[in-house]
Amino acid sequence: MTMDPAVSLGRGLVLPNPVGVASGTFGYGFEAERMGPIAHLGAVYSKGTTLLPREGNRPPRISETSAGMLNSIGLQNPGVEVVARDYAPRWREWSVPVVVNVAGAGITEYVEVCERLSDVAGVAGLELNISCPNISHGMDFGTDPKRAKALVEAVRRVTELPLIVKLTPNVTDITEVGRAVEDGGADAISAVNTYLGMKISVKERKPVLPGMGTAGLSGPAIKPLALAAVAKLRRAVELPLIGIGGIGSTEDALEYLVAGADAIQIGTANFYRPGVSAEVLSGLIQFATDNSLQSWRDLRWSD
Amino acid sequence: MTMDPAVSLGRGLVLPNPVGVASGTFGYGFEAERMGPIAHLGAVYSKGTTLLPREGNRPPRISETSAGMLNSIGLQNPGVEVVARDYAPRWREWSVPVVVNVAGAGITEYVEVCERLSDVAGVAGLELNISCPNISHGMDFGTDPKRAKALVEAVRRVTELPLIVKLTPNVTDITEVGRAVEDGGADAISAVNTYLGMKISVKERKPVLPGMGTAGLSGPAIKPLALAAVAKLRRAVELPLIGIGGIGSTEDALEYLVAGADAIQIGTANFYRPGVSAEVLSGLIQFATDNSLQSWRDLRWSD
Amino acid sequence: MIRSAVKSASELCGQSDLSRAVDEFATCTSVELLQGTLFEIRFHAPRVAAAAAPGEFAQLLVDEGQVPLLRRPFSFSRVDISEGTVSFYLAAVGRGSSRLRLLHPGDRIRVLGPLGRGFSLPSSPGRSLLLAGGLGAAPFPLLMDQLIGRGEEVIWLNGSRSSSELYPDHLLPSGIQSRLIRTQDGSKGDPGLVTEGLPELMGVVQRIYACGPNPMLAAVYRSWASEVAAGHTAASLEVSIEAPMGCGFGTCLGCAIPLAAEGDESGPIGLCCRQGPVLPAQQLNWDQLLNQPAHLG
Amino acid sequence: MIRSAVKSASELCGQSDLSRAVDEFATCTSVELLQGTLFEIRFHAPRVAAAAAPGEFAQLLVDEGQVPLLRRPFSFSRVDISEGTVSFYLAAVGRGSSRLRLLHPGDRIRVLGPLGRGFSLPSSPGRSLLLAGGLGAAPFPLLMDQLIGRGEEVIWLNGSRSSSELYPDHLLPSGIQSRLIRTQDGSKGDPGLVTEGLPELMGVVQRIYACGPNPMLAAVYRSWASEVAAGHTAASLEVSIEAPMGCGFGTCLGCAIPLAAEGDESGPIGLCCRQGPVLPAQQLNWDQLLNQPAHLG
Ligand SMILES: Cc1cc2nc3c(=O)[nH]c(=O)nc-3n(C[C@H](O)[C@H](O)[C@H](O)COP(=O)(O)OP(=O)(O)OC[C@H]3O[C@@H](n4cnc5c(N)ncnc54)[C@H](O)[C@@H]3O)c2cc1C
Ligand SMILES: Cc1cc2nc3c(=O)[nH]c(=O)nc-3n(C[C@H](O)[C@H](O)[C@H](O)COP(=O)(O)OP(=O)(O)OC[C@H]3O[C@@H](n4cnc5c(N)ncnc54)[C@H](O)[C@@H]3O)c2cc1C
Ligand SMILES: Cc1cc2nc3c(=O)[nH]c(=O)nc-3n(C[C@H](O)[C@H](O)[C@H](O)COP(=O)(O)O)c2cc1C
Ligand SMILES: Cc1cc2nc3c(=O)[nH]c(=O)nc-3n(C[C@H](O)[C@H](O)[C@H](O)COP(=O)(O)O)c2cc1C
Ligand code: FES
Ligand code: FES
Repeated sequence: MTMDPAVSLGRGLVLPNPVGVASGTFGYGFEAERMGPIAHLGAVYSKGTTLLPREGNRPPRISETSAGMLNSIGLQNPGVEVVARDYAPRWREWSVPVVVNVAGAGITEYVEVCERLSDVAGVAGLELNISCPNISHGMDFGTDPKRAKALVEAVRRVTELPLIVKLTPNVTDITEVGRAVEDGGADAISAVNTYLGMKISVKERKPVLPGMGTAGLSGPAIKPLALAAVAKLRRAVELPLIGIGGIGSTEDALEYLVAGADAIQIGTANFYRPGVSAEVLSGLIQFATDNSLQSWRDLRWSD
Repeated sequence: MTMDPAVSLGRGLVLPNPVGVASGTFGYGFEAERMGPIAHLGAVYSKGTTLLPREGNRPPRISETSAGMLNSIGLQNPGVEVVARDYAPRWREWSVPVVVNVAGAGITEYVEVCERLSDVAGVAGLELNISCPNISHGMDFGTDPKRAKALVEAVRRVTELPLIVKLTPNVTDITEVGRAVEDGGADAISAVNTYLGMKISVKERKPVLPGMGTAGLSGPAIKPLALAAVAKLRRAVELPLIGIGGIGSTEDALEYLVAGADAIQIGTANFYRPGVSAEVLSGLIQFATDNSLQSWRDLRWSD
Repeated sequence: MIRSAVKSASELCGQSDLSRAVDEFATCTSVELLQGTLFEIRFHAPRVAAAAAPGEFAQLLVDEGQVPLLRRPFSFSRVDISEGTVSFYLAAVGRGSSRLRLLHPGDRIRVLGPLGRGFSLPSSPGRSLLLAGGLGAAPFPLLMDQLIGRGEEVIWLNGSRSSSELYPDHLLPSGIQSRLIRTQDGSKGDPGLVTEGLPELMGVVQRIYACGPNPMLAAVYRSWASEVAAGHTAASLEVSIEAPMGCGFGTCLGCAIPLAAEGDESGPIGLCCRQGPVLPAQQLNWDQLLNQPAHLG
Repeated sequence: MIRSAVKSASELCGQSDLSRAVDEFATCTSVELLQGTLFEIRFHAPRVAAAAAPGEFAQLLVDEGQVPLLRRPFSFSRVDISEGTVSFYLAAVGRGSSRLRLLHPGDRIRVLGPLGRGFSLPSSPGRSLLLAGGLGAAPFPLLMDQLIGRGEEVIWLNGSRSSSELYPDHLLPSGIQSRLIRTQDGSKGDPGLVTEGLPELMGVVQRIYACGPNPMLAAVYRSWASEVAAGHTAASLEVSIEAPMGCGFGTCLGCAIPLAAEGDESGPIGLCCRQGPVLPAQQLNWDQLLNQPAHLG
């Protein structure tokens, strides 16, 4: 391949290639590092991180559906302090850029977490998770363009790190929120987070997962939906887009690149196919070579 | 079973049992009638019917996804005149109630179609499809509570037939539209129609399906999403609910009854398992017997 | 796109008889692996076998309703009524066909059929040209069987890119009058396309049956149409075409095919599963057919 | 639910060594159908076999990533390093296990393992009680093999609802000291629950290993705890527990299990796949474990 596989997400964040691994499906990267090489990755997006440590929801937390899975982890994470102090130094040794996925209960928490991570070596960027369906109010920012914009503006003020905003698909029109975060000063958009779903235990006559029973659906089942969301966003915003949802093969990744994504994240597939990211990357590179691509953008559909 | 399997959807519409077949997946019932018995059905919901005949979209119109299918049929139908004149008389001979699914480009068309069907023997009820994603503006009513309410009110004025409103799930909060159509005078709500999705042909670097490439996703893939929508609606409205989305087994149907549905519709499964509705019905009846249910409502989850 | 054309598709072309279809829980009796990804798979499905006619198809349920979700349509390739078996000739191309290739004798899947409209059989014997490109050979062994049984003279013209994609001789019935082989790479038979030398052949037959990729069928149609116009042949031409199918029996409206109102004029939308898959070539709108993307998945 | 407990799960209980896991494209070598839906399935997976230890598990990829989507966790039941095979003992209960039962020798699937933390093996020989309820027998043949190999005396207590759910004798290794059978319906061995007569047994062993349904394990734990408190036994108790698993290697956080901080006190959340599946019984919060729905699907 003569083409440069790198992808720029703005504000100096250049990924060596478009294939990243999605937040919450790769921990903080240390498990995968033990199991095999990870140096091929374009980026690692960390588990959602909050100000204080969170224990997450009570079990059960996951349930399988047709070509999908529901999760209600509840943002179990060690808190930003541990991430900044213990994890980031280890990431500094990696060639793979690590983007920390940030969650919060309100603007203040997001701002504090982002501020704490701002000058930490080893943190290549921030991904604001304004779309986690598994904590109360986790989606308020993601479903309200005004609040989404205000959040991005507030975070923008405290950090020079590249700022990716991760959108929820559980809205009537995802482009409204996309435009709002673009206006608010985001550097890139990742789309999408999980879809609100439910699984019922007929035996127990109640939802399988605790609380109200709703949880986030991910996996191949959602790919057509997420792809439509990315294609819509592509027409609405100028920002680099990271496509997420049901990617488990080179063909899947290519579909997102055609739909308008600049990069992609593999999520659930990491669970059932730990080697998937390396395969997808080499598949993409093979495709680029076979088709003499000059840039990933050559793939883009322009009707 | 000592329990009466019948289900009342309001305004005198009593279905012999909760198992119906969804609009667009059973034609007008005549193909299935040729292939085998249909007398067991709780209801047939007809293909979406418009004022004038429609040829539908150019092919290709369908594409398979993981545990789902995308369709962009574009409301091919013979128009209300043929339905009222030629089809309804045949339905009169059936023991199965037939609900005509009605679509339109604006309030006037909906009203005219409903008016035309109003005194036609053989038509047991109307299902307003305010949620078809495959014609331009097909979702405007379904995504805007105010317009949805106005539409229902307008139709309500011209017909005494039981009025079911079929909601789209492609909204931030389906309960807002649910409440609006309840206020507007609907007798029941069916939920949900298909989810907006897309499939891309990497070879051709464009969507598989024509136009903007978006189409409606149905099948097992959407079941967790549709189930969550039904569970949410159950807490928001008093009206009878008809659960739809990915039902292909007795267990699936039971999940919807637990989530709060009064009846269900089987859609895509009719394509790959033409015998599915009979199996689901006998499975439900077996379950009711084994569990000594007094009413389907006994199944309902009440947290 | 509002027009009062829906009924006329069946008025124009007739439609399949759904009352013959049976959804049989069939037992795989053999999977014969052929060259490359090609294979023939046989099922014990006596009720389907008893009703199957040449050119008709069955819908195979590869998975009990998950992935792949939809049934897969395959033409009856060979039928043995006394044994109660139906055979399909196919290539492992995608998820469904690849899963079928992995079936073992004894495995059971649902086979729904017969569906669609098949080839018309001659009322009095004459000479037929059966023209197949690649996998398009699938429906012809059964058709030959019935034609030969009726005393018809059969000319078998089988073309493909290379010899590895030709229909295997040992599966053909006996009694074929002449066999012509064409491969694009010349690896077997005459090098070239099936359409070469076609006008001459058309002049000596009463019936032409064709099945293969759309571009091939369109070329055959054009060649035939000009021979007919020139008065060089009075042979009929029936083609078996494909469309993505949701159901196979007319309820999903997914298998739309462009029909011709008169000649090449744009006509109503037809359903491949009910007006087809076999149609008189003049009933199709070939320009529109060729405009459809090759990749259906 | 904010607490600084995440790290302490591994501090408290240790965690699995992920560097030994291999994702091997394994070939099915046999499927032995046993009573009812029970079967033993064997794979040629030499790298996994070489690393597998008793109580550890593998994640089997039944379908290449569609339906069922997630891998299925099964404990190594028997391992033959020289042949390079691993065997799993299971029942066809749901979609994944039922598909596994339909595999044929020669079929290939991915087997990822070894994963999790297994049973601790004695440093000097003594007497062990291996206590299994129903399918809980699965990990024990391998454990016995290694215990007996180290000169340990093995007492095998196998209980189930009825004789049809007992682990088959012919798959057990030789050298077991005593075998006790209990069935609830009395169809084989002594009628009753495995917990009956347990206190006496506990008094005569150094180690107890248990695997089975949660209620059974909880009863064993309570019985053991009171014997320990009364000073009647100094035996250790290790249990193998189950949780729905997304990954099997600590990244999905889906397999949360309630740990005990001290005794029955509520402790941090642990991961079944990393702190377990085998844990010293006192490290679990049994009240919370029992509160989880039995139906995980
Ligand atoms: C009436 C009819 C008869 C056929 N007879 C034969 C036959 O005898 N032998 C044979 O090898 N093939 C035949 N085909 C084509 C065959 O149906 C497809 O090759 C098959 O469906 C591919 O499925 P897959 O899962 O392997 O491929 P995938 O690409 O995974 O299929 C994805 C989707 O596209 C559809 N699809 C893909 N290719 C085609 C196609 N060419 N035509 C229609 N739909 C397609 C599939 O049905 C499925 O819904 C026939 C098609 C039709 C419509
Ligand atoms: C560490 C570990 C070791 C195990 N070892 C064995 C063994 O050796 N033999 C054996 O028969 N079973 C064992 N199980 C249970 C086995 O994993 C389940 O029976 C199996 O996953 C069921 O899958 P299914 O598709 O057949 O059922 P389904 O009900 O269709 O499964 C649906 C989902 O629920 C999960 N699930 C269902 N039952 C269980 C369960 N009991 N535990 C965890 N997840 C479950 C499945 O993994 C899947 O994600 C073990 C479980 C764990 C966690
Ligand atoms: C178990 C699990 C945990 C997740 N945790 C997070 C998270 O902490 N933050 C976040 O932004 N997204 C989280 N996600 C969403 C994924 O990053 C991704 O957006 C989603 O799963 C869709 O991609 P997929 O279909 O490839 O899995 C999680 C997903 C799963 C399955
Ligand atoms: C091919 C096809 C055509 C459809 N046509 C209509 C329609 O005309 N009117 C309508 O309200 N819904 C239509 N639907 C939606 C279904 O009625 C149903 O709401 C949806 O498919 C979800 O159910 P399922 O997952 O069981 O298929 C159609 C669905 C399919 C698959
Ligand atoms: S395949 Fe459904 S209408 Fe033809
Ligand atoms: S199974 Fe994923 S963390 Fe344990």
